[in-house]
Amino acid sequence: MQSQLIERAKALLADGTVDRVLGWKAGEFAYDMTPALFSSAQELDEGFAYDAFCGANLSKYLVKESRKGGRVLAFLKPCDTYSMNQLLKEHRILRENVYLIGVPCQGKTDVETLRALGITSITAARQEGEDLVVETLYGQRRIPLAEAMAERCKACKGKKHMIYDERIGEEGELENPDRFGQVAALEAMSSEERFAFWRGELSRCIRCNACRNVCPACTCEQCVFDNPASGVDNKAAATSFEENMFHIIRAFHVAGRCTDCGECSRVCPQRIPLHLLNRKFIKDINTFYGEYQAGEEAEGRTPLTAYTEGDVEPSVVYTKGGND
Amino acid sequence: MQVNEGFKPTIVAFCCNWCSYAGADLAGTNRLQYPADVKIIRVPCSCRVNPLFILRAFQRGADGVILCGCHPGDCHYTTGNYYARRRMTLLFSMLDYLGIERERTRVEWVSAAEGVKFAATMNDFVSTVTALGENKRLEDLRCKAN
Amino acid sequence: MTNSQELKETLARISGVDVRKCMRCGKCSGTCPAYDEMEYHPHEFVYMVEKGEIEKLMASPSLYKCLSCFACVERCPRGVEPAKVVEAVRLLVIRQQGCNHMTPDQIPALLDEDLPQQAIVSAMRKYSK
Amino acid sequence: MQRIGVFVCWCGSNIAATVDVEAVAEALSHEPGVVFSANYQYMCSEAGQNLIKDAIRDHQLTGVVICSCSPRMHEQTFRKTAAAAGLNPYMVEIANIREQCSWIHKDKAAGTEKAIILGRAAVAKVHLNAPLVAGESPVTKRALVIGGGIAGIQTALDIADAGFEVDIVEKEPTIGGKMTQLDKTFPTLDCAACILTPKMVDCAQDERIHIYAYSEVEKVEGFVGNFTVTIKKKARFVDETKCTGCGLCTEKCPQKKVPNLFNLGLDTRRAIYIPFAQAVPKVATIDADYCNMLKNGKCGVCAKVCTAGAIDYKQTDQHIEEKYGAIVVATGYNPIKLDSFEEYAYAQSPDVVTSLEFERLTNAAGPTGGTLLRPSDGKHPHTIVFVQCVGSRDTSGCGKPYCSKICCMYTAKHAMLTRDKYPDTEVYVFYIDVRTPGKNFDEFYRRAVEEYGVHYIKGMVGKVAPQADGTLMVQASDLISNEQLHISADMVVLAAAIEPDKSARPLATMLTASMDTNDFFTEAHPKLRPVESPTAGIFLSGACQGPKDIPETVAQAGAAASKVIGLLSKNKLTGNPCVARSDEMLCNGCSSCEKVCPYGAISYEDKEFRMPNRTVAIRRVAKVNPAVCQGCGACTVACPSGAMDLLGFSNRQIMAEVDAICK
Repeated sequence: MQSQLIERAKALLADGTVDRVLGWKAGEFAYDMTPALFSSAQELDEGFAYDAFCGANLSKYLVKESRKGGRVLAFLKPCDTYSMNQLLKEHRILRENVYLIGVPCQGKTDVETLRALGITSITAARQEGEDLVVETLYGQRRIPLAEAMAERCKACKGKKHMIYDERIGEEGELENPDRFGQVAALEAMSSEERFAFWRGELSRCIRCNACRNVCPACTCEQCVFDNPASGVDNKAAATSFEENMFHIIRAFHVAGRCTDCGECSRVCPQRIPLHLLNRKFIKDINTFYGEYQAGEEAEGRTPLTAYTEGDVEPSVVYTKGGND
Repeated sequence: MQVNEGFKPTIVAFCCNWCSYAGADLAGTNRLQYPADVKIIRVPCSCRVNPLFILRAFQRGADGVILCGCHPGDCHYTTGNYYARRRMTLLFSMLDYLGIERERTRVEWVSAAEGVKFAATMNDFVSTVTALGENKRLEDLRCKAN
Repeated sequence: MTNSQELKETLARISGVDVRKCMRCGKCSGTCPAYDEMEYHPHEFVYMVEKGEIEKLMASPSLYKCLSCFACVERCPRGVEPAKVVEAVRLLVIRQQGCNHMTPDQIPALLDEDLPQQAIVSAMRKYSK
Repeated sequence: MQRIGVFVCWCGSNIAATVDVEAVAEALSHEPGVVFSANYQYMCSEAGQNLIKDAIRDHQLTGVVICSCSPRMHEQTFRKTAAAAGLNPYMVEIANIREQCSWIHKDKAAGTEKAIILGRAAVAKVHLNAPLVAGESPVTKRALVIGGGIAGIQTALDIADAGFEVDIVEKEPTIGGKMTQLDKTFPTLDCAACILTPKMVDCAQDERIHIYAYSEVEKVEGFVGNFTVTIKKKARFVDETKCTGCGLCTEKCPQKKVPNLFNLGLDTRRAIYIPFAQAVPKVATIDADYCNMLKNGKCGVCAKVCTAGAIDYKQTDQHIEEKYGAIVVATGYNPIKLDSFEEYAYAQSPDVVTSLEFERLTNAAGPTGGTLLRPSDGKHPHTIVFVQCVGSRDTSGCGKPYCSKICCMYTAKHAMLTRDKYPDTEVYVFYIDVRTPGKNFDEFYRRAVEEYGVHYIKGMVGKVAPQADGTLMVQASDLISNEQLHISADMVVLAAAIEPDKSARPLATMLTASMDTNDFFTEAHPKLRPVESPTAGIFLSGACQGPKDIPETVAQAGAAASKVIGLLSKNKLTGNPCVARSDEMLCNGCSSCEKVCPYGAISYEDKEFRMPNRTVAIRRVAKVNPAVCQGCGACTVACPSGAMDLLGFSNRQIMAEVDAICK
């Protein structure tokens, strides 16, 4: 697969369709695959990689890249195409300056998932059929892919690309995973238990801003938390309130726009399940206003910029006992 | 429900200029009593109320926040309260999900003619929040120290 | 609570009718095919229920003159449904005669093979309220 | 730092009885920035206002806080006071310590404490106030009236009379509307045509009035004072400038079997037609659905007989764009369809007619030449039953929940006129209530009963059954004698409910004017602004706002006209300065704000920004049109980056109030 991608990228560079390529390359270690730009065949040969660790969603990088002049090629996994569409809807990416290739994905793994399975000192990983073969300093390990997949890939929305200029591999199909099981479990708890749960999680937040910086919905020219004029600027959370507020506001700002790509939880160094905040909004939106999947379309209104006259009243939160 | 005798909650009420603020004025004109714990902030429309304002109020020590606007369909700006309704529904549900007592937040539609409803709503909200006691789950101790 | 009030509430529960919606246009009585047979006419049923004179209605043979054709229900401009009021008064009479509620677990004992399904369902609908 | 003055009003004892005004003034004098603090018996009095003005001058105040009654009461007063002393009026904030404090609390300590907090919040807000200047926009001195019935005609005449240009857009080939179809008008019984047609002629002859007949509004852009409207002039296949209205073509056209809609289909007309003799403009129109020439190219008779050469089979729809300062909606009403009232046998028997059809049957210009004849056999009817409230006050879903208002009076008129002309006819009126408020209205109804012997029966008709002998068996209840009646009638006349014209709903969307659930236009205030729509620059005339009879319609038409004249006589409009503003440095160009703006006030432009290292970036940023923005603030919350803010109610101002209250 990797060589196929490199060949196609080279061809598009050669015929002048694009002048640079956005893809992945290995970082310090084999498992920290990092987004990277390539502008020649040589660079592609030397560095471009596409393997089971290439989980990073490249769409957000196109916000800046598409404004730099020239045309950039980007490889998008099925779940990344939702973010792409959402960013197009918000006029954040100049469509004419990007060339999109949809690439297949069987689910990605990450080092934390493997570590939890007792696999360390990883040097490489590749997919072989239904298995993931991991090379380590202590030899080879073979695990079923379904087990090795990152948490978010276990709730994959499907292998269908929402947008692309060309696609490598077969057209995938939509899937309908149970994405809301964990949210429902939380909702079933008592208010006190939920409070204890979230305090336990959010109190670990170190405000590294990784979740915000990686989030494809967080592309503001200046974040309200960095803007002294906003009245809520807050570079580091000093109190439990500020820990809560940052995540509530961030989730609210991306509500209706979040495609549930799961990048926030993937990059969180403290392993806070941030996607459970976003999924709560998605679940509520689906329940209250009808099924909605951000990024399915590149046009139209998001649930928070739309309404119907018969919408539920906010009191639904008390009466339906929404969360318990 | 236990009633916290002597506890005086701090309650912020955001009222839209055209209906609810006028409803509050009418409650006053009719001399309808409700506790002095309620302090009203006038906004042009319920859709002006940013979730940030509500969180800010809790941060600074509010024990309850209520948003009042025109009845759906009667918005002075035609559609403002429809957006407010969605925003607040989702925000309140999220606060509840985080374990913040859901009774501390409320939305009520009060028309300019509903002075009685305004006073009744405030009386009810104050007693609900009083029973809950001080807001501790969403507080900023530094602000309370001041 | 007085007997009349109690009857009124029971009747409201059984019939599901809000008699206060009536604006006294008389279309029910204008439409009723059994009008001339009745001592109390459809509009009077509704009005007397509102006034609480339900016992008078229960004693009247008019109850059994209503054909349950539902023409009044169909044509009432306010959706008052007078025929349901009549039916509910009949049920009140039946209740007073001791033939009270029927619960689903009583049904198997009452079944026999020739009984039409529809009759069982109607009886259940009638006696379960 | 602002220099703030605080003025605490006693409002006689209204405030001072439960709020210690001196303590409030004293407490607030210690707030940061407060350089002057006073209390006075009546701040709104001339002396009170002078106190404020003097303090502004003497202490060089940059901000003013008035602790008094509701800002809804005196905000304007105090803003003017400040302006008179040279301070920007938007540097004034009111702390409402009467309606929302002294009047609702009995405990003086609690009231005083709350008043101090409210004052503190106002002081905190004023610190962040900035002088605001209202934007101005020019006014196009021309009005558009949509609908050419009596409402539209009267409005147009009144506006033109004041010297302004008016255009009337009417979807039918002639102006005149429903009133042209009526015979006599209550309660004076003068003939409708006699009082209406002179007004139609006035419209045609007034050089300031331009009539777009057989036309529709297709698109509306812009805002109060500056609307741009696209009008579709439908092809009538006759050159309006050449047609003399001689009517020869309408006699020679071989296609005779076209239902005559002016007579509600009670007779027929030709494919080329002039709706009625007094039509304005008096120009023929070809009905493309029936014209043989237009359908299959075989005929051309009208072109041959037309000496003016006005026939133009190739005519197409024209689109005209015009600018207006104000728009009046006068789209009127229609009787509802009676399909869901089978019990009245309207569809089965031609002798069951609606009241409007009855008007045509008694009108001298109608299908029977004014002699009342049964549609089925052309015989004179001897028993007529009128049924009121057919579909009115109906919450069952078949009709309309409201009272149609005009039916009681026109039914009394029909009954009276029938008895007057044909004393041998028995006339029954079945009613639920007879509602006749209005000058000489009840007297009129009583005359029908007392002088003309009309049988008014309290009760409703339950069933109308056509009989084999051609009569109609009417079964009804008589609630007073408590019996069921069976009347053998020759005709039944149904007073059908009226509803807004179907064109109103799409028009409301174009105008961003709001409607109620019945599709009547909503007025800006039900009592105090009854002829204005909440959308600035849109006015309401006639039955599009609610059921109305002719006198009321004409009164409202005049009122709408006077509002339009008031608007058009201004050279410039001063807007509300509390509008949204986008910080282009923060704007993402994401369009969230645009989607929630009810006024279309937000547009986008691609703007160049200087970036580090002497580079330039082009970004899409939002721009607010201050003349269109009404200041609701929906955009400010939709904006994820906080780029959008509302002047006068900024994020920081509201948060400052929150902080002051929660302190």
